[in-house]
Amino acid sequence: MMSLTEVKLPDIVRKQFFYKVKAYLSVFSSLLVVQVISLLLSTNGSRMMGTSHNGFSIDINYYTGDISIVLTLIWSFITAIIITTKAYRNDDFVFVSNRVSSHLSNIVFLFFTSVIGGVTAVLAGQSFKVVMHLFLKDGYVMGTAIPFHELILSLIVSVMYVFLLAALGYFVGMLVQLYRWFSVLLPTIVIGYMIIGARVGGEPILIVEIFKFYAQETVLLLFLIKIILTSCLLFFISSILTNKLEVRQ
Amino acid sequence: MIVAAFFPLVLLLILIVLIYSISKNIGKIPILQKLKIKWALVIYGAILLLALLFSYLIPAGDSSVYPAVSETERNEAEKAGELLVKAAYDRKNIRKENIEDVEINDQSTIPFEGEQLEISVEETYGPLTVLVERKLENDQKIEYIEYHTKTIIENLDLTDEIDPLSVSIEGELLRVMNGGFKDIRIGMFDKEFTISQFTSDNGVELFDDSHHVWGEHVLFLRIPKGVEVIDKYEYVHYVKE
Amino acid sequence: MSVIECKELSKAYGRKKALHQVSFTIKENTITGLIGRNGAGKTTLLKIIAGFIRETEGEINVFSRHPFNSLFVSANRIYIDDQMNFPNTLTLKDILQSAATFYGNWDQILAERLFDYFSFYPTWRYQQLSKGMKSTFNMIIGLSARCPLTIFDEPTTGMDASVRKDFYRALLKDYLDHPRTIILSSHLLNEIEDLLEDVLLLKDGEKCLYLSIDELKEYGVYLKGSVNCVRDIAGDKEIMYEKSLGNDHLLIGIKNTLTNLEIEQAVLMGVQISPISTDDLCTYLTNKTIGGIDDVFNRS
Amino acid sequence: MGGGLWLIIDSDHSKPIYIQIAEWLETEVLKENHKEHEKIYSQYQLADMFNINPATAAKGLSILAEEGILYKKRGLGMFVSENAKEIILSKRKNQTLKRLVHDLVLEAERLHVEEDELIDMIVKENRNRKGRTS
Repeated sequence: MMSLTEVKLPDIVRKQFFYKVKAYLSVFSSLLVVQVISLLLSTNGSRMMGTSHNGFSIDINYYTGDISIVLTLIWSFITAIIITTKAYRNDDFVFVSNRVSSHLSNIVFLFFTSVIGGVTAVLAGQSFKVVMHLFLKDGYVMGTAIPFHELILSLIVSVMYVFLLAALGYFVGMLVQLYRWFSVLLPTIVIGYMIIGARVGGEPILIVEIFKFYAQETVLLLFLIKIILTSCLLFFISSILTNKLEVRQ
Repeated sequence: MIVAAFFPLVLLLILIVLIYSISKNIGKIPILQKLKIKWALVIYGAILLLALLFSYLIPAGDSSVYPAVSETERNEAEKAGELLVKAAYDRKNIRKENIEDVEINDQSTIPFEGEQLEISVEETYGPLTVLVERKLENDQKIEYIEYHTKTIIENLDLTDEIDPLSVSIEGELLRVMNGGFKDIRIGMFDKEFTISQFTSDNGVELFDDSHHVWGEHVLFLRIPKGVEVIDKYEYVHYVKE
Repeated sequence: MSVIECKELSKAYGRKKALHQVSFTIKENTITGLIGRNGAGKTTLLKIIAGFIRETEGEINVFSRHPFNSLFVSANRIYIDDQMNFPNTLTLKDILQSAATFYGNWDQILAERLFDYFSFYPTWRYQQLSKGMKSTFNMIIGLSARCPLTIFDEPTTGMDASVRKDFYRALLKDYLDHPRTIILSSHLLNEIEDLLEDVLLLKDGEKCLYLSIDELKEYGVYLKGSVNCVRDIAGDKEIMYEKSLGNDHLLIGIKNTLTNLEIEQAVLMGVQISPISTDDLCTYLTNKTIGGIDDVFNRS
Repeated sequence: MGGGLWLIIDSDHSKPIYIQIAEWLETEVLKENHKEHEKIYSQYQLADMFNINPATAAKGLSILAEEGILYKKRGLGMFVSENAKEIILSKRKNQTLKRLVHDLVLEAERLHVEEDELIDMIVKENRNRKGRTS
């Protein structure tokens, strides 16, 4: 009998991860396109503030890299969803795989894309400022260079946010794979909630709370712990839920 | 009003759909397949790094138009504003008080022979306190001094941009009006929310203009003895003797 | 040592029973043909063996393990079908290289030689290949992986006759050099029968028969001759196929349980006896009516 | 011996392949291509030559082994036995010949040909052949 090869999970996960990096390069080309779009979008200021006070009005255009980070967040969310679709999952099972290795390699891959996404988002923001610096006429302030330690901070934080969105996308994607009609239900719930929230006058409380929970956490360590815990939880649940899912039908 | 609330939501949805369609069929665009994606990404990475290096090379540009102000100066300006308003509220004689960081924006005297003076404050777009001091004798002259504190937006000192008030007398009417209406546009670089979350005290604020200091204005009038002041809308406070 | 053991395996999609109480064991290093009509449950069975889908009832063991979600089984088997797909960013060479990393017994030399033999270009992308070329490329992966259990689910779709012949030859040659367990599901039984050792025939999700190829070749015989002679010889034996030829002539297919005496009688009566070919046999066994398609037309 | 030599099998499947292979091997032995105690083709070589499944080839070999034409040396394969040729000849004589006679008789009965008439035909046929050859 031909020798049966003994196989260890980490090896397969590693191989699958490298396969995915090579196979899903199109994910990165869409990242590139998204970030270029974000640069165009942020030319008219990523935050505007207009105010008038005894005798004159001021319009302030804040040029920041926020938009490129936000669009990268959306890109990460969508990439995670796309990875869970049937075509990609079946690709996983062409060669050697089982659900655990498929999930793990997906998670490692998503972290990989999050690192690339987060870093390029921040750098794109910086390069956007450099470009604006050359064109800005109406009185700019504060040079483009942010202190080195803040740059590192920005890189870490943006990677973490991108990873969080990837985890959320993966969770949503898996739910949709489990129950087809979720793909209709989930958006309606979210949008409906927002609309009702908006009409009630106050912001949609739950979403604001969630936003506050992460975005208003000023202690970096706590922030990292929160993100990592949430992502692990989301990934863990989605892996458990889909462990019995059939493939290559 | 509700429509405005939808705008960010609708924009978000459009963006999501846009990015979804890009991600979905980026693979199908033939030219992108030919073009070695690997090379495109490497070039993109190189550009980003170059830009980063370049951003450290450009001189830390401060405003070419407005003087930059440090955090402490801004706090002092804010404190000065509070003191000025308090002094006016307490009807102190500001001329003698010389509160720190309170400057005179404009000062002049207008001849006036009448017995009655009506004061009207028009179009000032903002809080203005009028303080009147009775002169001991009637030298037929009305003196006015406009005190104000610094206006600092972000960390730009825009005080000089604020035109002084226009004070004029027609017959027995003293009219106080704003200077010309001015519109200022400023372009500013700011730190991403990923930084401001940890550098500001309460994380990411969606709409915060906490770090603006608006200058306070007090108009100090010295009216000759015997002139009766008509103040229909009670603009005026009198200096306590 | 048996590679695959299957006891009362059933698979139901809602009410529809794709597989029903199928039991068999496939021995090590054999080439087994899986034959059946469309919808007979071939692919479902293969996917359960491969571990992609779960069985509803019954028991299935591959390498004495439960295949579903088992990494060990997945590492030691390869499943080739026409649904295989590779992203467009990978060239054919990339795909082969990636496959090489996954399979312990991968033979890169064989892969490259087959690759050149079938005149593929390394820079081609999988999605631009024709149906036949895709099947050929899949086959190359299937052979080069040299997995102890290699499953081909209708591997020859789209291949022209010469490529099919090459494929069967390549499969046999590689099997001779490196014996392994191969399951070949196909509709072209007459082309592959020489290749097979055993045949598993499925009919509407049930096991119709599981015999060696030689037994299958001797399984049924045709009786051709005048109607009453043929009827007389056939007696009460179960008739698998019946076709009348002209006014007095009849052709029937029966199970080959004739004794020597009956054979002699038949010859005396001028009844011709000839073996039923394997693929005709499989068609008759899986026919709804003994007349086959003719019954649709003769409204007698 | 090996390579891609595809010997044409009687493909109308009237005779099972393993029997055809057995017969082919017998003729090989008769033609002295394989002398006594020489190793004969392995099942894999036969499978390669005839483009068939090795199990079928093995069945052919095992038939010859049962009839004593070949003998198995554990782990080394099949060898031509001492009196292989005699066994083949006698087998061919009484088995194949007998089967032909059996068919002949049956055919005669079907055509209502009497026994002595049949014998005359055989004698005449034999004399003609001898006449031609002597």
